[in-house]
Amino acid sequence: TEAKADALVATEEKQLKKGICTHCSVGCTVVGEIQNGVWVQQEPGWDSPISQGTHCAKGASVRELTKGERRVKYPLKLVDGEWQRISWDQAIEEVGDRLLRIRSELGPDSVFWLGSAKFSNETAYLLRKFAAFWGTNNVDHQARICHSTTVAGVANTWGYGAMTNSYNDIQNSKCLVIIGGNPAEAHPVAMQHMLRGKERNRAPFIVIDPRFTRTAAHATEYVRIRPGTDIPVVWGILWHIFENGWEDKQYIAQRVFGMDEVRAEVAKWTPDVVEEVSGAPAEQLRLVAEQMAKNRPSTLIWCMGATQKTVGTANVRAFSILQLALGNIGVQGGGANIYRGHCNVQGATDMGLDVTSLPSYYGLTEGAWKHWSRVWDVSYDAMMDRFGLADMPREEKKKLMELKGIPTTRWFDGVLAEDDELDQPNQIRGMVVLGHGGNTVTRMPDMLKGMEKLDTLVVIDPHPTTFAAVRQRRNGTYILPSCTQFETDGSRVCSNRSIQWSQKFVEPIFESKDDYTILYKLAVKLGFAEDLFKHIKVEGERPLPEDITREINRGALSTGYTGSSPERLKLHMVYQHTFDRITMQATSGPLKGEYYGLPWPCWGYPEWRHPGSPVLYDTSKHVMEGGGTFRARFGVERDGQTLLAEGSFSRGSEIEDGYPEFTMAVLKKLGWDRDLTPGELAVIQQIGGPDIDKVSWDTDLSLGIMRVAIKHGCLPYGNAKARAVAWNLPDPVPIHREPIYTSRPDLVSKYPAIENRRDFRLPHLNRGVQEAAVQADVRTKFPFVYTSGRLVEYEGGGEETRSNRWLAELQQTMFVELNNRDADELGVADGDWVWVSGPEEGRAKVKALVTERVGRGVIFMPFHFSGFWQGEDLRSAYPAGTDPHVLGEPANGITTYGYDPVTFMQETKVTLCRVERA
Amino acid sequence: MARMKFLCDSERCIECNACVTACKNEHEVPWGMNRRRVITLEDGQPGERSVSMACMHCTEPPCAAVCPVDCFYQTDDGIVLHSKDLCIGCGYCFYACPFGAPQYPQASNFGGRGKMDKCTYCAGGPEEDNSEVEYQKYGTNRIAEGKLPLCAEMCSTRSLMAGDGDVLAEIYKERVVRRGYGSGAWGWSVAYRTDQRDTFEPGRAIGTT
Amino acid sequence: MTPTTRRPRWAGFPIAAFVAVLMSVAVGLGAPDARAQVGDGSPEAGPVETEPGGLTLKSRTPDPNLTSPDQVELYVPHDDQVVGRVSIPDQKLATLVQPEGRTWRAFRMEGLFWTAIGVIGVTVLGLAAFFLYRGRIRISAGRSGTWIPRFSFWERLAHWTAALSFISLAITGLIVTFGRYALIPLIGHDAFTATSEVAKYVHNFSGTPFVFAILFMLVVWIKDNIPSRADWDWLRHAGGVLKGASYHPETERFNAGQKGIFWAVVLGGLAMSVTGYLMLAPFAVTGVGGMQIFHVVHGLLAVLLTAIIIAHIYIGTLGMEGAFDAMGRGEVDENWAKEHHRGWYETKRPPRVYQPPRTPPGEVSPAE
Amino acid sequence: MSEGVVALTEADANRARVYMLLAAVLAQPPNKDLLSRIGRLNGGDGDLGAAIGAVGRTAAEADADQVRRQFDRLFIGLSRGELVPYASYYRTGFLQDRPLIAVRADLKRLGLARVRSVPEPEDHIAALLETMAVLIDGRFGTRADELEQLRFFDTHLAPWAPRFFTDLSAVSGSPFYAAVGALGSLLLEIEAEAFALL
Ligand SMILES: Nc1nc2c(c(=O)[nH]1)N[C@H]1C(S)=C(S)[C@@H](COP(=O)(O)OP(=O)(O)OC[C@H]3O[C@@H](n4cnc5c(=O)[nH]c(N)nc54)[C@H](O)[C@@H]3O)O[C@H]1N2
Ligand SMILES: Nc1nc2c(c(=O)[nH]1)N[C@H]1C(S)=C(S)[C@@H](COP(=O)(O)OP(=O)(O)OC[C@H]3O[C@@H](n4cnc5c(=O)[nH]c(N)nc54)[C@H](O)[C@@H]3O)O[C@H]1N2
Ligand code: HEM
Ligand code: HEM
Ligand code: SF4
Ligand code: SF4
Ligand code: SF4
Ligand code: SF4
Ligand code: SF4
Ligand SMILES: [Mo]
Repeated sequence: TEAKADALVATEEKQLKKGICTHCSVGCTVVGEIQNGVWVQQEPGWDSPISQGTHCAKGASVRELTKGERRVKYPLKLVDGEWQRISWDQAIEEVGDRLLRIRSELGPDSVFWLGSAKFSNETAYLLRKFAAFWGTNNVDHQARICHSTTVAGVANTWGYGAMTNSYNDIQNSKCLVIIGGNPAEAHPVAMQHMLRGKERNRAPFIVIDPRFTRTAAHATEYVRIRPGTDIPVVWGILWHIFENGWEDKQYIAQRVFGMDEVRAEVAKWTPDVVEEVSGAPAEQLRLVAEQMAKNRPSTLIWCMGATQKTVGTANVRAFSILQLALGNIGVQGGGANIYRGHCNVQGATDMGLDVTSLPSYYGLTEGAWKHWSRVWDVSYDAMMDRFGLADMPREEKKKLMELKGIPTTRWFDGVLAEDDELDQPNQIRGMVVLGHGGNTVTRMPDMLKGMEKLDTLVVIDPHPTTFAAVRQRRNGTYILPSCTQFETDGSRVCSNRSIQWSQKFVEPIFESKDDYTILYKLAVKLGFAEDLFKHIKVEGERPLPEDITREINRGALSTGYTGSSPERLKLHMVYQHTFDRITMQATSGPLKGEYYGLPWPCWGYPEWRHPGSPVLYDTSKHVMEGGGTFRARFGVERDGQTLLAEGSFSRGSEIEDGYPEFTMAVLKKLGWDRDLTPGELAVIQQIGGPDIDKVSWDTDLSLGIMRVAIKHGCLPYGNAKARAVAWNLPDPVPIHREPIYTSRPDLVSKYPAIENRRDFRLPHLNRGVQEAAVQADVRTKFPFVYTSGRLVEYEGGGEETRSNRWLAELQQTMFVELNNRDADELGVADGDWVWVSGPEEGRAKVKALVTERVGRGVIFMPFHFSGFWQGEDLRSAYPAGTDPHVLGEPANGITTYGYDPVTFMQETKVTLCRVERA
Repeated sequence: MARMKFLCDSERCIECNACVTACKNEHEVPWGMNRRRVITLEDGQPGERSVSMACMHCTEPPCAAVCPVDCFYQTDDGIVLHSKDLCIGCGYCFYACPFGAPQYPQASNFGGRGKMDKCTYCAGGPEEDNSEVEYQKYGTNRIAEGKLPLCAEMCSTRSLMAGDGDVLAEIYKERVVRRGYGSGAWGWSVAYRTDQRDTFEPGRAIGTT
Repeated sequence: MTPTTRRPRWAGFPIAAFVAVLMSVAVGLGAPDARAQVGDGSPEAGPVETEPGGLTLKSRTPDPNLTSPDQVELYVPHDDQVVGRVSIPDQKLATLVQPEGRTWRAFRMEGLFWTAIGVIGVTVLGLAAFFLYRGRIRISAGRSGTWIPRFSFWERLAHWTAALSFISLAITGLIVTFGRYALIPLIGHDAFTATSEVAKYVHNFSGTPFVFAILFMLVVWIKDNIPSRADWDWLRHAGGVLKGASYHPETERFNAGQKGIFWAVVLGGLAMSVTGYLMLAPFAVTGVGGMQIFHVVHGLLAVLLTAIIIAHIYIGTLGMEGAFDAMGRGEVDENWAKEHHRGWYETKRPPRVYQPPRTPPGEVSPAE
Repeated sequence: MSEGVVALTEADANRARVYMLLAAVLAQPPNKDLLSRIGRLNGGDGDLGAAIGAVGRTAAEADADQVRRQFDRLFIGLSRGELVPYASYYRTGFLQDRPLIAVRADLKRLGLARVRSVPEPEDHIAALLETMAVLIDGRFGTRADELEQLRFFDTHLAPWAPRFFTDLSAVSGSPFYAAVGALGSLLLEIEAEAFALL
């Protein structure tokens, strides 16, 4: 081994590129060795403090993305059911004309823009901005079907919709509780830190899940529950905590609002009631409570088992409250470690690629629009004018501008709805999908009907997704080849809020283009490119991502994106090796003291060198060291009680108590307005006009208010209590509600679904559907509880991963997990074909995997498959050679109605079904 | 001289298949050939454990013992390699291997099952290090580059480890002591130990290999 | 702490297992899914209770007494086969540790090797000794010059097909078995690979003519090979071939020795074919364990048959005057026929007017 | 044509023409004009003549729109066509793999480069055939000698192109491309034999 022979072609120059895995929110570093524009080898990214060289199957396979032959390579158009190659120019012309026609006839809201959590912050931001210029809020992405309830739940509890700590920090935990998540398959590299934490601290490792998952296999305590009973379980744990006085009383007094109302609800959940409803053994929950209480800090980890529920937001709230009761939030080793989904679901959410908000969670209010209009350097009135139909009065336009859009979970209801069901001028008739699968929303049979009715469907994706393979459509469908993130550059945010800049490895393959370029071309055609790219340099047809990042840095004050810059982010990638592998803080080199990836909030201007915030709401650190407090978003008092923290503040704060968020008025009151520079004041005056008192830290584009607050050691967003009671939510204190299709109809009268209501421009009928199901005795005909989720090898709708032969080889058949005894009773053996039918028309023919992973009466299906439909193998419908290696029934062919009232999150995790031998 | 071994810490393995995929990626191993695979024992039950398994590069390798054309050789590091030029695809090494490591491109035996392929410990084959022929027959030769097997390098939880056996044993023992439990290094007694009754002693009578 | 272990699937007497495999193949092909009769499989059977619950997983809970690295068990013996679940379709690979390989390897490297050397060696030595002791068995009456037809063209064709293919099978098989020790030192690795590659092709393709030939022989010769009383007589007199024996026991077309060869060839040959073909389609019907058994059966029978056939060839050529003609020209000398196959000769010889008195069988053989 | 010292022989010019013909119809579907010109080809004597004749005949019988659809089906598809005409794919099972690195290295050495507007990587069959034509007739400068031609042929075409043309000649639903496939097979065979004599 002395003379080292390199594995690459010896004569050619080798380049090393560093990027980020495009599959999940862990954000593992991918190192590529490139020769002559070919990605020849993939090496471990040893220097990454997060992944430390490791990957899971998906990450270890990403080289295939640029090499696999099953990618879309040219713009294509469906002509009478046949795909035809067209030129980019023709594609943009035709797509543009069709969209403009819809726009002028039906209004901009009749086009639905579906973005992706798989592309960069810059693309997500650009698409959100793009939709605003198009004139609609009907723009969404996967976060809706993923963690929207988390964001709603935790943001309403303590301020930000994000994971509080980091994967690495779990190594400091003394007790790990995973509820409704299966990181061994969904976030495998996170398991590295979790298992290290478990081993280092001999920490209890508690898994609460209806399935004995690969994660549960590593547990010390596994609690099997009936799907959809998380609130009873958490209240059951809290019951023991309150009963034994294990709660952190001082913490609650100083930092939590309304815990007493929670106590009242929890008191109802005595161990026997909990066991009766959830099946969790009373004694075991006591043990869990004790382990959590006695091994502090304990961390609570959750994912889709909690969020994809008709009670998703309430679940999240309950979990947050449990952690607050134990004083685990804002401390190292504790936290609400919410494992985000896709590689950039955090970033895309931050970028407001969402029907409810502009970038950085400003919402859709007038103030928000004005703020972003300033950032974009366009007039607010002109923005407003883009909304609604041309002849609409101003107020109507303003109303639409401030009205939440139709979410992706229900876009097809927006197509199929009757006029009077819909709070927008017309139904959806056009849909542009960038980076989103078609088999991943519930109620697929209805989805297909919606698809059929669309006038125009444009798929912008590196892979032909299920959307493109729908047989119902024969015309009016376009596929524009977008490239993967390895063929472009930009930043993405992993679960722990670290922002990582990913380099371009190779040129976009064939005629594919990066999303920046595609959006630019489209904007030119649609006529608003000039405004859209006013401060973004466009090289040829490609807008520079760095300039987009800078615009984000300028405008996204509320989440503290201001302190990061493309230059800083790139430097972090270069100096990865200088960061500590647990604290993620650089211990040497030029970045010494900074946290890896500048986890937001990262305050001030880049020059301030704020290190980023490794743990949110951590009062033990100075704000300039990444410290924080709970955010003051909900006023200063309620019912005569203060909402501000009492006697708790971040280290070095000059105000040694709670305080509201900083506005000009607050600064003045404190006499700190004198600290503003004239330049800052001028900007504030310009923004505030006659009423500068109202200018707040997060609309002050001079960053003056932020600077002054921080100068005095204060968090610009205030120092409040976290809310155990969130009065603005449908259930201010989370209460248990039975799933819509429940296996316990006897409990429905006691724990009914939420009343019928309207939101997101549509009716919301949980109660109605549940009552009908109980009346029709659906439970007898559909005796199994259905749940769905992930396999480690596949991702999302699976179009990428099932086309990847290294991964596809590992899971070649769609299956349903069926308990041994149930299988015996049905006369089904392992590997037999069975029919799984749902109560709303869908059914699927799949192979039985007979296993103890699921308990009796519960079945589980992975949702990554498509290419079969209701028993029929559609492989022959694919043009030769284009079928993904592996096809199977989509699990969402069976899933049913049910939406979270706060976010319209879909219910993928609990419904009923029947299993029969096929 | 280091004695290269694999150690799969089954208390860490989560069946994420990174090791398997890394191997495919590194060597572009064709569909159906599994140089490495992950086996889950007591699937779905309380004692569940996953173990990643490939060629263990046995001490006194049984595969080598039975090969009728004697095409195996062991490097100074203890890595068990073979020559695809010599292999006749008889399949005997698969019968003899305690871990099911050898793989064949064909299922049939008419004209043989094709050249046997197995984990090379990322050390290529008898050809010149990292030459094109070597790459085509055996994949890359990371050992010659001074690197370690990619499967172990990419293992998500550092369950799979590759390197000098003594070092691995030390790391493993330290882990077990730290965490307080462990079920042994899978396959070690079968693959490496020479002084136990269940050790393979290939070709004892004939005295070759 | 103990992992999933199962009894070795093929523990027990290999041949029994082999038969079981054959049976299971047959059942697998013909019988409908046995489960069809179990339960009515009705999904309408009524609601199933969801069954949650909890578990404390002791195996993953730290043991406070474990404090020193010396206490860590590293080498944990796994004596039994360990089988789990794999997500890939190749279910053979679900076996984590396969201890049978050990037995098989011992068989392959030592058992078969020494059995072959032993059995074949003993046979050859025995024949040599016998030759020295007895010499060539002559036609005691000398050649008569009259030829009596014994085997038809077709019979001879079948025999020689069987003979040639068997010999090539045996030689090529032996190359694979012994070549590594016998040939590599002589011709080197590359040449031996080429040789064994050819040997393997030849072996794999010689099997088929061999099978057809023995099937043919089975059909045409079976009636002559049913054991009868005469065989007993022949055996009692050790075929009358011991030195000095002039008495030729009463025999039919085939004597007991030949019948033995016939059955050995037919039954053994068929067993060789079945195992051989199964080795040609590895894992088509069974896993590694089964394949090992096929291999063992194939190898042992190969040795046995080779030894038998060596003896057969000896008798057919060197050992007995006049025997070769039977297969060579298809005719035998009348005297040979009289001496060795009297009963058969009676049915074949030209009709005679006069029959000389028969010498009563004597227990004592007078010297010549 | 070539400014080279050695005059281009008629034989070489013809070789180059056949390479170019194949390259032209494999790079993109022939337009009406090209198709009709091909349709006028009648080949001449010998196997090669017959094969060219077959291409001409099938071209005459086809119409441009049809051929375009066939081309799309064969080489474009949805995510790929029925055939994937790249050296990397044929040799490694992946697009853009080691063979492409080698092609690029050689092109660089030869002073050739892909036109920016062409989206396909350089190991596309048409690119390699065209390069052969360029090496033979030197239309971009000095001609390459036969050893250079042989080297390019051996490293970039011989290992896989025959397999590709065999596949192409077996396609159904496109007599024209099947004939192109047959012609390609034959050309490569003849070339290989000729190079073997060097
Ligand atoms: N391999 C792979 N990894 C991925 C992805 C992928 O597609 N493939 N996707 C990424 C994305 S987008 C996301 S959002 C994450 C999701 O990651 P996870 O949420 O961890 O994955 P899931 O398998 O959807 O669901 C987790 C668990 O929820 C359990 N569950 C179901 N119902 C309930 C319930 O009522 N209560 C409780 N407590 N648990 C329940 C299921 O049994 C399952 O084990 O994974 C990311 N990582
Ligand atoms: N039954 C059931 N259904 C579920 C879930 C469940 O647990 N059960 N989970 C839900 C969850 S959490 C999620 S997040 C969704 C995921 O579902 P989807 O997001 O629909 O699935 P993906 O396959 O990840 O889709 C991502 C697409 O983006 C494309 N892409 C990748 N990179 C780029 C890029 O750079 N640019 C562009 N334009 N496109 C790109 C990929 O090719 C792929 O087609 O599924 C949801 N559906
Ligand atoms: C060169 C080698 C061989 C010679 C010289 C030879 C010779 C003979 C002769 C002379 C006979 C006739 C005996 C008689 O007339 O009764 C015979 C019979 C027979 N031979 Fe062979 N043989 C040879 C090889 C084989 C082989 C390899 C097989 C089988 C695989 C075989 C199977 C038989 C059988 C089944 C019979 C009939 C039964 C018997 O007579 O024993 N022979 N052989
Ligand atoms: C139909 C008949 C037969 C078939 C299909 C057959 C097939 C096989 C096969 C597939 C093998 C595995 C080795 C390899 O791949 O090269 C084998 C090995 C062998 N066969 Fe046969 N065979 C047949 C008959 C015979 C006969 C009649 C003999 C006679 C002597 C024989 C002797 C051997 C020997 C000695 C080995 C090698 C065993 C070892 O090396 O351990 N085979 N045979
Ligand atoms: S999918 Fe997630 S865990 Fe796996 S390699 Fe990619 S980022 Fe890491
Ligand atoms: S016996 Fe198996 S595991 Fe051991 S060296 Fe040989 S192939 Fe590898
Ligand atoms: S398959 Fe090849 S390597 Fe294995 S024993 Fe046979 S000849 Fe040797
Ligand atoms: S050592 Fe190399 S060849 Fe062996 S399994 Fe690991 S990656 Fe594959
Ligand atoms: S990569 Fe590591 S954890 Fe994953 S399956 Fe392989 S050995 Fe197990
Ligand atoms: Mo997600």
